[in-house]
Amino acid sequence: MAEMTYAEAAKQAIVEEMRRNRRVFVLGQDVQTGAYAEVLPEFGPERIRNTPICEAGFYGAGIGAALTGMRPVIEAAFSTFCYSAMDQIVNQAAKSRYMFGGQASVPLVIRAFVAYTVAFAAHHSDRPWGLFAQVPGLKIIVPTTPYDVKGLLISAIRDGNPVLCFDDLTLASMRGDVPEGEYTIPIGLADVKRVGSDVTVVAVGGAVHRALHAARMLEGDGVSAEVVDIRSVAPLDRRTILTSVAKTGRLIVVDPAPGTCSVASEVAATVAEQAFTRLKAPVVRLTAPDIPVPFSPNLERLMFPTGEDIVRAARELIH
Amino acid sequence: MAEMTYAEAAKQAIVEEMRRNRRVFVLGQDVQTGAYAEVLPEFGPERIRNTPICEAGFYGAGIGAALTGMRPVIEAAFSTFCYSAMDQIVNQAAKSRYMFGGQASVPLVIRAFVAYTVAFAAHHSDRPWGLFAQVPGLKIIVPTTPYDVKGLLISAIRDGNPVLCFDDLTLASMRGDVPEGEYTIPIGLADVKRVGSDVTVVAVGGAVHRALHAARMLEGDGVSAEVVDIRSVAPLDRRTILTSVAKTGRLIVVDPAPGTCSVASEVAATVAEQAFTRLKAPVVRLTAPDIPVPFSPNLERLMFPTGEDIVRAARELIH
Amino acid sequence: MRTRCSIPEKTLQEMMRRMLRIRLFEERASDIRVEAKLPGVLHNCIGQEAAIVGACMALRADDFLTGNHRSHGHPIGKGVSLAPLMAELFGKRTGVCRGKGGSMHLADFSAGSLGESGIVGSLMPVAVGAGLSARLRGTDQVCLCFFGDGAANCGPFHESLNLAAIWKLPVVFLCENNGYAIHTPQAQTTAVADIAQRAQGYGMQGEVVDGQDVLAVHDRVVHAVARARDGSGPALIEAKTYRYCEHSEFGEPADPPPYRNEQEIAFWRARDPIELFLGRLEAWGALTREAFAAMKAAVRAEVDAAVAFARQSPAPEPQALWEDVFI
Amino acid sequence: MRTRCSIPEKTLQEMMRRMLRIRLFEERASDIRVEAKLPGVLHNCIGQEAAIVGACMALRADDFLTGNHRSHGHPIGKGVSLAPLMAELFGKRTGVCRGKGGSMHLADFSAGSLGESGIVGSLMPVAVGAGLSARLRGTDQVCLCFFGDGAANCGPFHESLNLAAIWKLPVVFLCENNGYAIHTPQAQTTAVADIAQRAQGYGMQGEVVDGQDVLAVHDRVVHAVARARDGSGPALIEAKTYRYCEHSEFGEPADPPPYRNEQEIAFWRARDPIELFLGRLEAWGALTREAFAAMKAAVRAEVDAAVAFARQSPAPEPQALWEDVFI
Ligand SMILES: Cc1ncc(C[n+]2csc(CCOP(=O)(O)OP(=O)(O)O)c2C)c(N)n1
Ligand SMILES: Cc1ncc(C[n+]2csc(CCOP(=O)(O)OP(=O)(O)O)c2C)c(N)n1
Ligand SMILES: [Mg+2]
Ligand SMILES: [Mg+2]
Repeated sequence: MAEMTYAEAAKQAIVEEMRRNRRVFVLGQDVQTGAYAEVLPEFGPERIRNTPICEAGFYGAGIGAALTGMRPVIEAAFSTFCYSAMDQIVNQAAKSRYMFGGQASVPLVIRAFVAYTVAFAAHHSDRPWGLFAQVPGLKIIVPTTPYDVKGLLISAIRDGNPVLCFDDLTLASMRGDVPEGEYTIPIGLADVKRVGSDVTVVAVGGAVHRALHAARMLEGDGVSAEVVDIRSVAPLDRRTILTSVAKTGRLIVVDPAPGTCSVASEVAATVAEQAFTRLKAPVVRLTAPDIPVPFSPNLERLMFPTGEDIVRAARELIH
Repeated sequence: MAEMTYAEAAKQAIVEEMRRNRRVFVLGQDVQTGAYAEVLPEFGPERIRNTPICEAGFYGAGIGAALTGMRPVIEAAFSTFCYSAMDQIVNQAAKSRYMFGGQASVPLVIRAFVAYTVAFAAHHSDRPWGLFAQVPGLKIIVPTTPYDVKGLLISAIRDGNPVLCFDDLTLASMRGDVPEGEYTIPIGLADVKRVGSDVTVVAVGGAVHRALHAARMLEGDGVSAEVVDIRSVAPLDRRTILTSVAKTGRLIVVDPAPGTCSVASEVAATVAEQAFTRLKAPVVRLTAPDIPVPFSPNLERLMFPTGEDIVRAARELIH
Repeated sequence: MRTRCSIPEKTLQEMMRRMLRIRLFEERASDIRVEAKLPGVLHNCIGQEAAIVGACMALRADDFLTGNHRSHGHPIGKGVSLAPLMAELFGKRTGVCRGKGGSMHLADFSAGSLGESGIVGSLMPVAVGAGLSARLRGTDQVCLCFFGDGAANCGPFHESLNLAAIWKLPVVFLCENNGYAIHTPQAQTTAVADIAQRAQGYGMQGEVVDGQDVLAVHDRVVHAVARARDGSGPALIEAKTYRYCEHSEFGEPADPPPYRNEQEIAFWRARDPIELFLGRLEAWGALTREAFAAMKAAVRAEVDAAVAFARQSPAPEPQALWEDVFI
Repeated sequence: MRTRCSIPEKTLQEMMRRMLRIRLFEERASDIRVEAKLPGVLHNCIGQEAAIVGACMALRADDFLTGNHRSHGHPIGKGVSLAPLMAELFGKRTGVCRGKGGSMHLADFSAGSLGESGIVGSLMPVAVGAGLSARLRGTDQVCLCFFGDGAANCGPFHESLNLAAIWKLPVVFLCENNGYAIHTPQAQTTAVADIAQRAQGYGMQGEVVDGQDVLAVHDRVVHAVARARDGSGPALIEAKTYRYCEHSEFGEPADPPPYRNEQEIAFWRARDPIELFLGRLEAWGALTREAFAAMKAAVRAEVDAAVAFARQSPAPEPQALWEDVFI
């Protein structure tokens, strides 16, 4: 075990996989001077590959490499840059295996920052995990701790399918214990980050930590909150969520993305469909409003659900 | 009143608006030889403007024109081509007004075909209304009758905001009565296409007609189904949906898009949140599975919810 | 009389055979489309066979190629068998993509055919990736990237050529310039007369070649492939050609808009790539009219067999819907 | 002594004043960023003022311009007032975008400044649309489209230049080539030495100009704007320039990676656009050192006032969060 930040753990996963498998390589803008500068001498510029600014081009190059035996890791930087390669992600990465009847697959990882609460304004602040969840053929992970990101990224790199990994930047400098060497966390499993019995709080990304904070506050009121970290948006682990709600009878879903057609909507709908008879109260979604992210911190901080919002919602649910 | 097809009614809306307002013009591939061939002599090639194959380029040109006083109608052809302009749609069209503090707006209409059940396979068969609903700043309409498409498209062209109009091609040759001349249907209102009292069927796009078909079949069983046509995905008319469910106590949502984070999920979540106490039974979503669309009709026809599926679900709900 | 070019007679005959395989495969598909209820849409490349075969036959078996929407010819040009392609057009379980892809998504990975795409331009970056992969895996494979004149105006064209150039990748970009994107003539959408001119913007070799002359195409692509293989980087070759058919076939046959005229079609039909080549081979004594007729009959038999295979093949089982989303 | 060029002295002085306004505005923003807790990130263009001002001053008041992420200078170059820009950097209600946009999204539609963009290349098609709009509305407005060397490799560059060329739109594409995209030198990402070479691929005028020489830039852009205005179509002008600062400023100042060296920076600083121009104006007697000092003091006072205005301005009210999503 070593203590390190989320960002360090993520990099460790990739660097270790590069050492284990020569087919793994990194593509992205300024990767040679950025996060991978210190391993550039080890892997060289062929495998730590700087790209021009041409998202469709270099994502597509990643897809072509993946279709022919390589395992690229695309460093997308901000999630909003992914839209410039949307056709490649949706039409090529996600669909190729199916369209070609399983002849080939696209073992590709795309890592994208999800930045918010840092006044980067509308062009750098999207949280599009829900948007991409409408695209069959993609796996989507949103790790929330240093431990999780390393284990999930190793799984992602070894996965035979395209995996989008959203790195919630509110967690980048969060520290935690991370095992040395290799371990994997299966994609498709949610994680009960805190056990409780009165209310289930399902959360994604940075909101998991708001939920844990809320759970600690609720403890003082004698309310026992279970916190489920979605962790994998696609495939979504409905079973863990339903099991939790079956126990608590109450659901709050917390998602910093815009509410309409969000991951929060999906969780709420799943529970309303499959655990309806267990519900003691209406489900509650706490999300960002359906508006672009404003620059001014005075406005931006009103957008995202807080620990206090969760506490308030839990108190209301319980009576 | 004149009887005409959905496709004719849509074109009539645009052509009439072009006559009324010189700022309205059409941009798209092969528009001069395609749908607008017969009005080309009237409007000329400047306003019926053929474009190269460069979606980011010509959508962006539409946005720039809209920001400076024009009202472009972009003929996107298949919805899957929109991804090539995703950055323009999400980062420029949807966000500009907000980012620039209301200094300017983007009165732009994008019309995209939603084709399925015609063996066009994965690259031409997406139904991405739910995907775009994750993008604040866009309005999204999905008309379902000749009457609706004309009234909604006129509203869309006069709207100050970017509007995505998805034309469900399963309806293109459907006929219906359409008033001559000008009328508008407000964007943001759902439409109760059939009044009923036992179960609410909320549907989008072509599924509305599956729902109406199911409602007629259910009538034979003595089950009275209310059919709500979502019609406007964004803004979503939650009030009409909630009012209906408050009356019937039962909800089936039908959406031909993949289920996860779909419009169906949003409707189900809204009801589970805001009409929970009125619900007599679990909500039911009938959607396509989370898979790309296969070519073979033998497979493709298994994907989309049918009238029979709706009847079965309604019977189970009511038993 | 000996062949007037350095290419062995066998190879010349194989070129002819592949051109015939493309043409007869498509003619048949087109003929039976309505009657056999072929699902979906067809985009035929009849008229463009020389550009395709001339280029494909410059490849080694382990080389890659990518296509576009008009791509029945590309895998056939690479030499794959017809039956699984035809079965794919029928949407059958025995199709090369198990009936999941159809006409716009033929692919035969066993032959290095990495697929077609219904999205114009979208496989150009993928071709760059195949070239990159060859380099990173330490092979000397080359990727041949087919695209149309219409694709030359889209962003991925630019990004792909630049990437291949700066990384000196083994990619040969082959533009089948048939003069039109659907009904829109090239001049209306493209700011240069020759797509090949754009190569300069990437410090790349660019050249125009007569796309009806299979040997001319072959010669230039052989040269470009050799350079690509030895590490000298990519090239852009523009083959001027023509499609005889309409852009696509779907539903009931309908009259096309008057976007091109009879003279133009007649002009190009007079330069039919198969006839031109046959004339040459005859003159060289490399293929007699009789041998040609026999070859054609054999190909026709192969196409018949492919159609029979396709017809007899079972439709995919319902559970196939769920297969191959994820590995 | 008379001015050695045909431009009136007043205009020359205004050029200098605008260059100073850009530089002092950014120096101040940079200086106070940490202390005044400016939110978000700054991308300064100090060193590039000649390219910006030389180009902007070729425009008429009703012409349009589009910028990119490094765009404080663009609206200032167009002549807008500083206080609403500075208030925007502070995220205040009085900001030009009411605090919603910030440094990467300055825009002043009243001056034809259609905005900046945090997405590289994404305003290039929008600039094409502004040119198209001028044509369709029957005005003779021109749109000046700023972009960086890094943007020249992205798809929207290609699509925009082709569209503007085929439609002969009044758009002038102005590449501020500062040699780098973040830390990556142009040669590593771009298959040609001069971005301007790519103009040929669009049948367009392309030229390289010394971006440190405000008059050289001005001269070429005046020419291009005049041609664009009279219907002769677009142009691509590449101004070779340099940014003194790091790519961006965010959070605590940190050492940059060693991607460029002191000699290079010194070389370019020796060609400081303001110093070069001052030397010329002095020689021509168009601006004395004293008048320059007075001008600088006046601009500094304007910047002071802008900062004071920004500091005193109120933050946006919470309900502003909900405003201006839809009209
Ligand atoms: C991104 C995208 N935009 C538009 C289309 C619709 N479309 C299909 S084929 C085609 C024309 C392609 O022309 P070209 O590249 O010259 O190929 P050709 O059909 O002539 O072989 C168009 C516009 C598409 N498939 N993808
Ligand atoms: C589509 C996209 N990809 C990547 C980025 C990240 N990024 C921001 S600025 C920049 C470099 C831009 O270089 P250039 O165009 O030369 O402008 P400069 O910063 O040198 O002024 C990059 C890669 C982005 N903003 N948008
Ligand atoms: Mg063509
Ligand atoms: Mg630069």
